[in-house]
Amino acid sequence: MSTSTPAPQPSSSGAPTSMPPAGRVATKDRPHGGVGDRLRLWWDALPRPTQWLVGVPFVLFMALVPILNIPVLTTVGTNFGGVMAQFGMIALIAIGLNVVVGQAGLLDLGYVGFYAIGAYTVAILTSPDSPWNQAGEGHWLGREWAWLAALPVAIAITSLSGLILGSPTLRLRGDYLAIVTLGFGEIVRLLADNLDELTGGGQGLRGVAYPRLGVTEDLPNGVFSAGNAAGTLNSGVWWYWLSLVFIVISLLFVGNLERSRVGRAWVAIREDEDAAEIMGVPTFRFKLWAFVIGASIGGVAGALYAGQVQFVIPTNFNVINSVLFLCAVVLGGQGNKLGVILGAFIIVYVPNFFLGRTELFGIPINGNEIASYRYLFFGLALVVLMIFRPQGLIPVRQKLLTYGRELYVAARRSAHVVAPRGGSDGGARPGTPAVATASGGAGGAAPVAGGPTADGPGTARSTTNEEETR
Amino acid sequence: MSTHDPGGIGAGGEHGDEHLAASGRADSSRADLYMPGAVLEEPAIVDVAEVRPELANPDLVDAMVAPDRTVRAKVGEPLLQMENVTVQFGGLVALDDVTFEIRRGEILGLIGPNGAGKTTAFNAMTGVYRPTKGQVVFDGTPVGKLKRYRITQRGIARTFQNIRLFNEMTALENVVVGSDARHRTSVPGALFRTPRHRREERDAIDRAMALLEFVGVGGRATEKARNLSYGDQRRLEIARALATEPKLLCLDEPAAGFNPAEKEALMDLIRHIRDDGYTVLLIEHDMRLVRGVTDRIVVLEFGRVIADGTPDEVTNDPKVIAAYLGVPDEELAAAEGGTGADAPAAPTTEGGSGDASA
Amino acid sequence: MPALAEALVHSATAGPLVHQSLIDFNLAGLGRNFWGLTIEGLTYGAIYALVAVGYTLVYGVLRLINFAHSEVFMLGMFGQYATLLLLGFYPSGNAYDKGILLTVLYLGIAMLGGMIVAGGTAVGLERVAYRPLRKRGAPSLVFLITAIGMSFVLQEFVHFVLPKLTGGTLGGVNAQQPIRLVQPEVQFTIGGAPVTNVTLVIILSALVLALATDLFINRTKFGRGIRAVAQDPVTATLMGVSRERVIMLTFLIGGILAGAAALLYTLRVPNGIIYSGGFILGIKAFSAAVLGGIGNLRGALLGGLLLGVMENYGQVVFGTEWRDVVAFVLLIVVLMFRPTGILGESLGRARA
Amino acid sequence: MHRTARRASGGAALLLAATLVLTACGPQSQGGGGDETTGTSTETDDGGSTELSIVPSVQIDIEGAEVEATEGGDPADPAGDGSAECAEGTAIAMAGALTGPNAALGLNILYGAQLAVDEFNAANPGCQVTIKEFDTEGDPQKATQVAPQIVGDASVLGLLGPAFSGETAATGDVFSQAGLLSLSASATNPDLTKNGWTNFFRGLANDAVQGPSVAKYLVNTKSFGSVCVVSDNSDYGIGLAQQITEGLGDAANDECAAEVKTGDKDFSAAVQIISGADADAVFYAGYYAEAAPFVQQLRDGGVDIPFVSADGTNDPQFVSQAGASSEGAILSCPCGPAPDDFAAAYEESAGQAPGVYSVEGYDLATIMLSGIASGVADRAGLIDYVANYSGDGLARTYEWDSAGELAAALIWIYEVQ
Repeated sequence: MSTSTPAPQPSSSGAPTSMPPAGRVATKDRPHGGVGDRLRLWWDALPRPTQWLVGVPFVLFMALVPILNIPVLTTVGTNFGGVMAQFGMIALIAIGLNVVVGQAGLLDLGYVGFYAIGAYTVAILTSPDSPWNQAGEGHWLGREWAWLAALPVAIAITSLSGLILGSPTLRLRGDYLAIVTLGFGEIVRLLADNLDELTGGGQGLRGVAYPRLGVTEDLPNGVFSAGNAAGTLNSGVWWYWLSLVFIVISLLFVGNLERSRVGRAWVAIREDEDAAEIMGVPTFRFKLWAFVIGASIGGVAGALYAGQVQFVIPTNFNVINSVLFLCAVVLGGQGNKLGVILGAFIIVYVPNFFLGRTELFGIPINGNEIASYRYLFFGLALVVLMIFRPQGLIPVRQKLLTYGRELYVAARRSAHVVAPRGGSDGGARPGTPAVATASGGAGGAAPVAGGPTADGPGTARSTTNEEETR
Repeated sequence: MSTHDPGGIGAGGEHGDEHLAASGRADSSRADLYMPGAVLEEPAIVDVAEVRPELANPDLVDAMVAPDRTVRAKVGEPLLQMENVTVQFGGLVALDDVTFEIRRGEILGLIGPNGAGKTTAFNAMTGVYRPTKGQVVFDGTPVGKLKRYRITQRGIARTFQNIRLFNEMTALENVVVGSDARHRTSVPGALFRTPRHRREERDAIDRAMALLEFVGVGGRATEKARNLSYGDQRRLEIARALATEPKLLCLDEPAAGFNPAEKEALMDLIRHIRDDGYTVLLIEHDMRLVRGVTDRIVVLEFGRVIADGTPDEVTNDPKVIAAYLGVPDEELAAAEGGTGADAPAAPTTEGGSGDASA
Repeated sequence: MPALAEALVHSATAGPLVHQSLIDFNLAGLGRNFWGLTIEGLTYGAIYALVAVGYTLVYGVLRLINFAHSEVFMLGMFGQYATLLLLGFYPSGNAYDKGILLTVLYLGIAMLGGMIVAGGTAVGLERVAYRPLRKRGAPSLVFLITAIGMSFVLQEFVHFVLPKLTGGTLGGVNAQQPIRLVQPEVQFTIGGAPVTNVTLVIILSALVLALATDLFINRTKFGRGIRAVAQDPVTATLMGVSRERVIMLTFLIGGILAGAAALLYTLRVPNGIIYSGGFILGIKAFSAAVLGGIGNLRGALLGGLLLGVMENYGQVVFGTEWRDVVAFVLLIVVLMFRPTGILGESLGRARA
Repeated sequence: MHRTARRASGGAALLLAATLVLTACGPQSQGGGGDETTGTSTETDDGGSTELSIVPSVQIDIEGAEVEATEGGDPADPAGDGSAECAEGTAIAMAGALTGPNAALGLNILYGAQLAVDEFNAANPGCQVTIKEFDTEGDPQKATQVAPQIVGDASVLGLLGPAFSGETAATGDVFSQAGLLSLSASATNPDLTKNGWTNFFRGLANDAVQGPSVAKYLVNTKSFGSVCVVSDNSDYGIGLAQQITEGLGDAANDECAAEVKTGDKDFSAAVQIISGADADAVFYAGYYAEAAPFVQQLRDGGVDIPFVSADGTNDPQFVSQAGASSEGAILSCPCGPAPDDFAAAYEESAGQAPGVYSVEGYDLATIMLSGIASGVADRAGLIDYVANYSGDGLARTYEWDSAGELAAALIWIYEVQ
């Protein structure tokens, strides 16, 4: 019975061992879906300076999107800066949740709990309604820097809550973890609702602090204040820029982790937890780390939320939001940082796109009506996407090594050389045992029969290569 | 959909081992989280000679692969001792008072008919099961209640009867996961890219490439594990296990599904591994392969050791002959190696073992 | 999971500014109303249990959290409501009084209507959303996301589309105006706690349905098929069990029980018929299934009853607003000590 | 609901049994006429149906003492004298939850306002005002995205909303700095008027007024010695419950105070607690969606003490959902009774019966429209106009103090009869 590991595809384990599992062949037959991957390969092959040349303007462009006022892109019924600010926060959340779900493979349905804890930490520390308020005149945190001072506290507390939630529950697996985390998310919301003396309960906490920067005569409360509503450079844009800063920082950090022992451990755990542990991966510790890191990023997003909206109330942290966050991750392509950011953008932007729009490309539409059906369309889109593109919009395999780029580049180069030559000889599928093993130029070291060098495997790969170059 | 998957960690479908049943099931659903559609048809071959010219020298490869750690046991001395190990599942005695030892520097064969307890013995060594009685002593200290990853870090590495690679990782990454067992960088180090982290990463890649060359899949380093041919997957598993720099390498039916030529190549590889300084435990059904490569053989039947000696002694032992009576090697190997015969057998034993789930 | 529980209690009681009144341990209240609370809890538990069976069966066979099952239940409520409308009943806040026999008959028909709608929805869900995925061998997270998507679709269908189709009679933003066939009346008392006819109907019907399902799974050929597929789909297929048929049957049974639960629920809570009315109940029922050991039929029943009773006690001891917290904390605590639920998971084993 | 013989038998046929057709005809023949929305028919087999509706009984002041209802009050008519002139494209904005789970309240306000605007436009050919809808989903973050759009739309002279206290708090600064009138029909959090916003007015008594009046009325007039205060977890419910509990003083019974959640449909535990306590009345602070099942379950659970609630419950839906259980319920409201012709016109225009805050939506839109009719053409002017406004509406007399609270707030007590 030890052997009864359920496979996703019934066919995968019935097949004789000498063949690759059937289910996998099926996916291999699908040559499409590599847009993201091809993009990554292209990107990896670029020299460093070129990467900077492309990357920096792209980030700059993203930052300028809300003030460029691009005709169709800009939302009508809602402020585009505000929408982008929300996008920034959800993108952060997607990055954090992606660590937990996409990379470590831990299904977390209660991620909104961390978002809530981050928001409430800032609110409890800086809202005048809170009994523990530390902000404002004569208080410990003062007025100007209260939000910034509360931010590290929020990160610390959410990390801690990740630890508290994770240490007992991460022994559970799969679906049990899902329901326990869902329960956790609900418990956090209900605590916020029930502990009214601390959290204001259903009345919420008002007047949360925000960074008071750029104070001018017109803007007595600075550019981040909700009062900065006029013009293109409104508070939403400022909050979006602030979110972007945090996004870039988290991408750097998460990227560093991904290309290290930690990221490899996460993926190994996701792929096969038992095998990972037997290969010397301290699985529990790294799962806990994934939770803590995911939680702290959620905490940052929560703190941003509290600062921007200046008001927190439990209803904003319900299960539906957890589910939406998860959808952002899956939609964009879990495991892939840029994919999940795209997912977040879609989740936030599309409903707002229709809101208040009366015509699109000259065709009159009732945008509000469409927007009110958004969950219906959203549900349908999810179902269709899962059927036809379950890997998400831009799936990319993560890069798990800090170095070794040259290997991948070399492999890519050789593919270009091999592809045209092997093109005609498309019979053999990769993966059949009959195919000779590739041994590199090393010759004698590998005592393997057969296996001509370098160009030999052309037969094995030709099919795919051909399809790829098409 | 709990498909019966022949040979899990507990492998072989030999015993109902309940505690893994539950975890194994949930576990695979975790593995499923990865989207299979996200196929990366990554370009194929790395010309190793070009990228890593130093690896063209086989001696250098051998030197890089050779284990670099202190083993207390001297060559020829016992490295691992099974001391009166009994493993019970409910009422079923899978291992009954088993005692044998593995000596440093040898290739030990562990054989026995289907259901004899080979894989259980294997699992008891690698910490998957805790012995009900007796103990496993490794390199002078009992394995005791160590966590599984600790045992690996102490120096026992294994491969799996049914291949369990990290399918979505490249061959190179798979091997680096193995070498991570010897690394100490954790989250803070990786987050801020400390010098130690950088050093470890560089070393890991160098060593992993050497290992891949060593087992003969260097050219496929950047290929996803799932896209490798079956034979390459087997070799990759060995490379991954070697990457943990084990004192003892345990191979669980590494030749299953191989044709004679491939088996021959595998035998060479196993000898080469031993010659490079590793101690090897080999579970195998193919008597010819075992006889050809091992220095010593332990035979299990019904959870007991029935013979222990050189290949010649063992193959002439009447008890062993009785155990394999009338069953030619080839057939036996086929029955064990292929899954067809295995699959229906497992549920029966499972049912018999009761359903204590904890 | 004592850590979290402790943290909960601590955060509530230890803070200098937080009065103990936030969570007061009203054990006296529990003692005073013990039997009443137990009976109430069992009533709810019975409904949870019936819905939980749907989760557990599907999970057992497909290893899939059918997140949309709560919407199957919700549509079951609309199904029985529509049936009553078709029978000529008129929505008002008041109860009809048809005499025992006729009332039982009408309830039976309404239940049938609920079962047809819910069962049909469940099977349709399987056909439209899950089967294509199975054909492609999708991993379980893809199933889960699809289920979530279908959950949205079904809710919004009732929210926006159904009122347009029925001229505002069904669906929409507000709850349906109740049709009540049974006026709760106290029949007898247990330990001073009144037992109403509604309570009796709910508990008895749930018992009968649970027994019938148990017999069906354990004693019939179809049931054997389900168990076989749950245990080992490949071998089951080799043995001639049609996996597709078993899966459809599983969804059907789950749907039918959800439809029955829908009627019982509306007996208890006539105002609950609303597009969003299945969500929380679904989460509770899923928790119940996990509590008992998901994939395990009897576990679902036990989990449902236990959850119903415990959260009812909990909301008296800690205060009504803590009801859901009690339910989730209970779930977490149980899973800490029994990681696969109270009875363990396994539909496949003979004890399903 | 269409109950024709054809449909009934069709439904029965669907359910297969021929015999059932006969039985199905039974109830059908008894389903006598009944008004679906405003009243409710109690149908029983022994015939006899009683109509229940919410009937105004007395008017009380802050001390809970009965005040003679001042007859007269000439509610402002949005139509005005029909001679209004204004610039083309003049608009007022409405912001609130128009979609999502909280949409019902927002739509009630919107439809009320829409009715007023329609009447105005019909009567004033020289001034066509549009009402621009802005959906906040009741989500404060969404509100912060919407607010700049409202402010940025130069044609908007005044804002009806935001609807909820949370979003009002989140966006107050935006409107305040833009000098845009913010006239809320439903935000009741007392703190909102303490922010120094000169543009914010609310068209109903905040919780701090209604609570004490009703509490005093219950203690002094009704002589309830022990009242169980049950609240939901909404901003409104919590605020009101606090005020009521304070106002009741010793009469508030701690033992049976309970909190339920918005969206709950089952109140068995609260019912258990209340039935175990020896109380004279139950006060429910929350909305009708929960109040109806709650009162029903109270009655089913054998609790016969009077049920008291406030404006959130003062809705025909409460009666139609709860049926006979709602009989005798005492409902307070800072709103005056909506005239029947308003209800009829509203239903004609919106396709549904007026609900909570529909009347406020109508009244407040009327005030803005009368301002526009009086020649106000800019935002500041409209704020001034409202600040100095004094007049009767359908619901009450509107006159604001400097903070933006209603100057005089009398409470009406209704009873379900």
